[in-house]
Amino acid sequence: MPDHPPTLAPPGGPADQPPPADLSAPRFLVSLQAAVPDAVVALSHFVGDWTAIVAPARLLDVVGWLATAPEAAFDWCSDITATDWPPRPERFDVIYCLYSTRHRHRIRVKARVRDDEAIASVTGVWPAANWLEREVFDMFGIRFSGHPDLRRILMPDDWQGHPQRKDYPLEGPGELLLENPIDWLTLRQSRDEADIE
Amino acid sequence: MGEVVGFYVLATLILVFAGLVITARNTTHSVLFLMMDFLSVAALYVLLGAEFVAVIQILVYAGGIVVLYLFVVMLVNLKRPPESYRDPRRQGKLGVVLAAAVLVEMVAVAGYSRVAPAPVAAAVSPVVGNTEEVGWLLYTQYLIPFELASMLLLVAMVGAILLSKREL
Amino acid sequence: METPAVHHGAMFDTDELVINMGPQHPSTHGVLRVVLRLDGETVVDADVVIGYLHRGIEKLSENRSYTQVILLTDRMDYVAAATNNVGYCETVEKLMGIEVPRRARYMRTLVCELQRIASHCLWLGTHAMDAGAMTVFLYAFRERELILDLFEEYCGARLTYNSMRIGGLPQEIPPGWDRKVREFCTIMDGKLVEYEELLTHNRIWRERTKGIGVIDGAAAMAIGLSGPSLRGSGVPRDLRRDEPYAAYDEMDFDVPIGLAGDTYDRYLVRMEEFRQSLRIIRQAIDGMPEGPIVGRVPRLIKPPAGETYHAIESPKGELGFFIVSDGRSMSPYRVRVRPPSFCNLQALPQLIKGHLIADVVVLIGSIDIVLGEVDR
Amino acid sequence: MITETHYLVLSAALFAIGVVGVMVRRNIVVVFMSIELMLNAVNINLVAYSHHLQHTVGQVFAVFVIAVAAAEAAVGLAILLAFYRNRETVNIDDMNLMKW
Amino acid sequence: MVDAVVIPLLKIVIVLVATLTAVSYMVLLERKVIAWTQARLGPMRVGPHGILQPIADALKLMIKEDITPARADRWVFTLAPILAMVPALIVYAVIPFGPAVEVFGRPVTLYITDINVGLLYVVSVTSVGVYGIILAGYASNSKYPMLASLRASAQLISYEVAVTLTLVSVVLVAGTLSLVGIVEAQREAHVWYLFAQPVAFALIVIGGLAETNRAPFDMPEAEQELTGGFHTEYSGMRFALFFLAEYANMIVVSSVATTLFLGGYLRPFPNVAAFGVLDIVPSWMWFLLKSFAFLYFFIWIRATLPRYRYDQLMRLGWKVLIPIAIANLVVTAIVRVLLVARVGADG
Repeated sequence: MPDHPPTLAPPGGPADQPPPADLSAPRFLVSLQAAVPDAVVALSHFVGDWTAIVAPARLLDVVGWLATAPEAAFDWCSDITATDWPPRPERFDVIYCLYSTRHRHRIRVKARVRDDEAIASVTGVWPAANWLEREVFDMFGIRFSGHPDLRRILMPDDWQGHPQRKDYPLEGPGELLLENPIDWLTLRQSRDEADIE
Repeated sequence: MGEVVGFYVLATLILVFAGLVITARNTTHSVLFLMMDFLSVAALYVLLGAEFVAVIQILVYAGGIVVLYLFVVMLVNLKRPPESYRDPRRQGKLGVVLAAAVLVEMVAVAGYSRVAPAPVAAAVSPVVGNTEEVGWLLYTQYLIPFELASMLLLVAMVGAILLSKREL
Repeated sequence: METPAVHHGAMFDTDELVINMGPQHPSTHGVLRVVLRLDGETVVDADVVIGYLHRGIEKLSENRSYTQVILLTDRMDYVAAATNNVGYCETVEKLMGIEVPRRARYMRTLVCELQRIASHCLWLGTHAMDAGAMTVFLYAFRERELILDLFEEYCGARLTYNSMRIGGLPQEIPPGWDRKVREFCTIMDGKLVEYEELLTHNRIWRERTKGIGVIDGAAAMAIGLSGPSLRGSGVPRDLRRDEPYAAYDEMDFDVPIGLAGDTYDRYLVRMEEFRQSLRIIRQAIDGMPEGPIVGRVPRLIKPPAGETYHAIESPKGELGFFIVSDGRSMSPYRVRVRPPSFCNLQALPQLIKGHLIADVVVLIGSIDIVLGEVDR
Repeated sequence: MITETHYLVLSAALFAIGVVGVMVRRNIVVVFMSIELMLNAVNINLVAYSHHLQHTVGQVFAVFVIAVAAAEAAVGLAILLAFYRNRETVNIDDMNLMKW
Repeated sequence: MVDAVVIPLLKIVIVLVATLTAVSYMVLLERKVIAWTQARLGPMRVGPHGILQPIADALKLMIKEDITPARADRWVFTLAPILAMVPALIVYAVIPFGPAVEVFGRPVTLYITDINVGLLYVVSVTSVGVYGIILAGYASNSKYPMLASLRASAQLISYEVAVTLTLVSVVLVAGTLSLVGIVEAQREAHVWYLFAQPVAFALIVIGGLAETNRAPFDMPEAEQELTGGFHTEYSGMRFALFFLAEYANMIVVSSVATTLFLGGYLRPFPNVAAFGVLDIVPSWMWFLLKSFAFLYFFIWIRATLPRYRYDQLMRLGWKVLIPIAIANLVVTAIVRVLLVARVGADG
């Protein structure tokens, strides 16, 4: 990345700003902490969005409660995605964006997982999570245990690597590179020279 | 003259296509040859002045029955060669012998019947023309066989539908 | 026909046929591939294969400056590119806390609704074309052309507009443009009647769409449908009303919903959305306030560290952007797009099961996907 | 000059080909087709005599034969389909269930 | 010799050439009419207003590579387009384009032949046309063509029943199977059979659309569902044959419908002397005009309507058209018997 000087270490994790002291969490978050104790590691609030950071082992309990409890009623799974923070031991943030059509409120649930760790699939709670989790698997290589059909979705089935990881080479591994690295280097060099001209 | 040429050409076509029907390896090709054969037979009927039967031959045989065969051949979509298994007790050669015997016998009969029966007086029909006559006979003298044939077709239709249904 | 025959007890089924619809197929709206398992002509099972148009837009965004990403968003839902621009810019503005002036918000509303009509025109045309009504296709494209002309005058491009900037608009609205938009609305009113004459009460069209791909509200929510496809099942969810953005809180419009949740109701919902969009456009053009078009934007667009998710109602459904900033780089740390087409497409296997192969293309049309957005 | 004998010989030959097909081929579809050939041979006979005797009744019977052939094909092929569904074969030598 | 050989041969050549030209211009006509319906211009590049487009199309198709798929059944693959084309052409043998006229002092009939089973001939020959489609699907060894050809053959066979039953009621009214006879019967009856048999006409129009695989019944080649339909794997000249066969069939259907229902080559009000001025338009021109109107209707329908679904099409054929056709036939027969009885009583 040309924008920041090479001496700067990669960011070690998201800035999960804690909620300001004068702001109280919505009622359902308080109830959540009471109903599923010890699951919510931290709460975060930034530009109006609430995020609940949960322990990956308790994820299903949390989302199960969020989906069914009348005061939360998160009946619609907006999005599931992930972020890669390579220096951190729990490398990935898996993020669930939830929406309630009854109360028209949103929450983000975030779980931190290690590279070698699988996280429970939420397809049982929202079938919509099926493809979204497949995409996360495809792009980040995060495995979802209990997923009915965990295959690659956007990349070809025989693709090597997971493109959205931060350590994935920007130009892709390239077929040429795999076959003959020298050719690849010359090709790249000539391309760079053409750019300079 | 025209009749002679027509007959020999058509007879050759009929026999060649018939031979191909029973010898073709591919069943679909057999069906195709069968259709060609029926078309040639239809042409032969025209030669014999039986336009109505000729047209019916095309309509029913070529346009209906053979299409049905084609459908079945495509449906059964054979996974293994259909004739891979051969019953050890099968007497194939005997069949050819039998057919030859039939041929000889029938040709002999045909040869002896050179002394053809005298043309019987045609039934007095009030209509002229081949088609009209056939129609007249069908609806007067042969009304009951005609109705029986229609019953037969109805029964066959019901039976065919019943048999080809997946669950009875 | 290499499918192994399936045994059902003693009875023997005729062969099941696996056919591959796409990626080169006239009715898969791009490069969608659907693997259908057929019994006769009835779809027994379907697997949707996507990714043929994957360009890694999310990955590319991590190496562009915040402003450059706007162009990338054009390439997602390319039939409603401006809507993507709006969604992205609003997310960045939310992240940076930028206040957008009212004139720009009105313009954004206007642009979004024009895009909705353009997108629905394309949907209507292709949907009808899939059902064999080819004239509607060209009629709808004729009207879409008018919208493209409007956009060309506004931002110089006809397909990939790059029509928004973080904090507001790239340039002033050209003089006389509002009159042209009004003229367009008048034309469109008449053309909508024409479309409906060709389809809405057409017996064949009704037979082709009624009772096809029925999905009830609860199932539609569970599978993650959004936008008109969800509203067709009777769920009154419209982000323009539920979580107003741009200037929608100042607009007066109705959210049409269907009752049966079949293709015909989804069709009716979208047809009504044409009218509601025209209504919003008229309000926006009439009430267009004077004032600046760009808010107070710092010279360097470098949001504070943090992350946010912001969703808008694109013509296809909920278009969400999730942007993570590390607070020290000029480019986003992560941009995630929640593509409505992707999530709607997920419902396809569920919708087409048990229907005939002819319904498959109708249903693909009915959920209104754009492969550029599905694959990104 | 083509006499009715020519037609009779042609018909006999066609019939014989049909007989060979029935006796030799083991694919039941081909066997059915051979039967159709034989029926056609009969029809040629009927029409030839009708022509020779200048009496239309031969053609009437040809029409009946065609009707019967249609019925036979329909039912025969339906049985064949049902059989194929159960046994997955159209080989006549496999059709020996009623032998015991 | 001239009467027996030369004139028929000449007629055959003229009809064939005219048909093939008509077919290729039919394609242009369709493209133009649909374009105008859709606010387009249609082909404009080749010649003024695209008038030479068919020639360019023909050239293109002829010099295109003719591909046979690798595992196709070669012979059948080649035979299929021929089997589709030939029936469509030989039907023209019995279509009366006009009555007997004097050409260079020699009486010439404006039809190749008039056989007394003319209508049956038409029905039986067109019924053979289905082979082209089935075999194309089978021989391509490809799934979409296979599905399409099964659809097509089922559709053709189903609608053939309805159409044939409908034709019988026309024959009942006319009392003859000869196409010339049917036209002349309309002259004697002082009425086009369109008005004597309106139900039958409607059935023929619908059945004709289905028999020629035209929209809204164009399932066999519904490109949106089955890519190209049964001719997906065809290219070059063999594809052109299918293409021509479809349009030739359209012309056949409109010619037959014109002959049966629109008075064929008769001018309007053939027996009213007051309209004698209409005779300046030759009889064959009337025939062409009426056929053209019918073809225009076909194209118009195609530009307007969505496509039926396969099962809806079959339901329409079997549960609506065939019962109506039978009812129409029975009513026609009863009326006719009653009329004959009354005439008999009068006489």
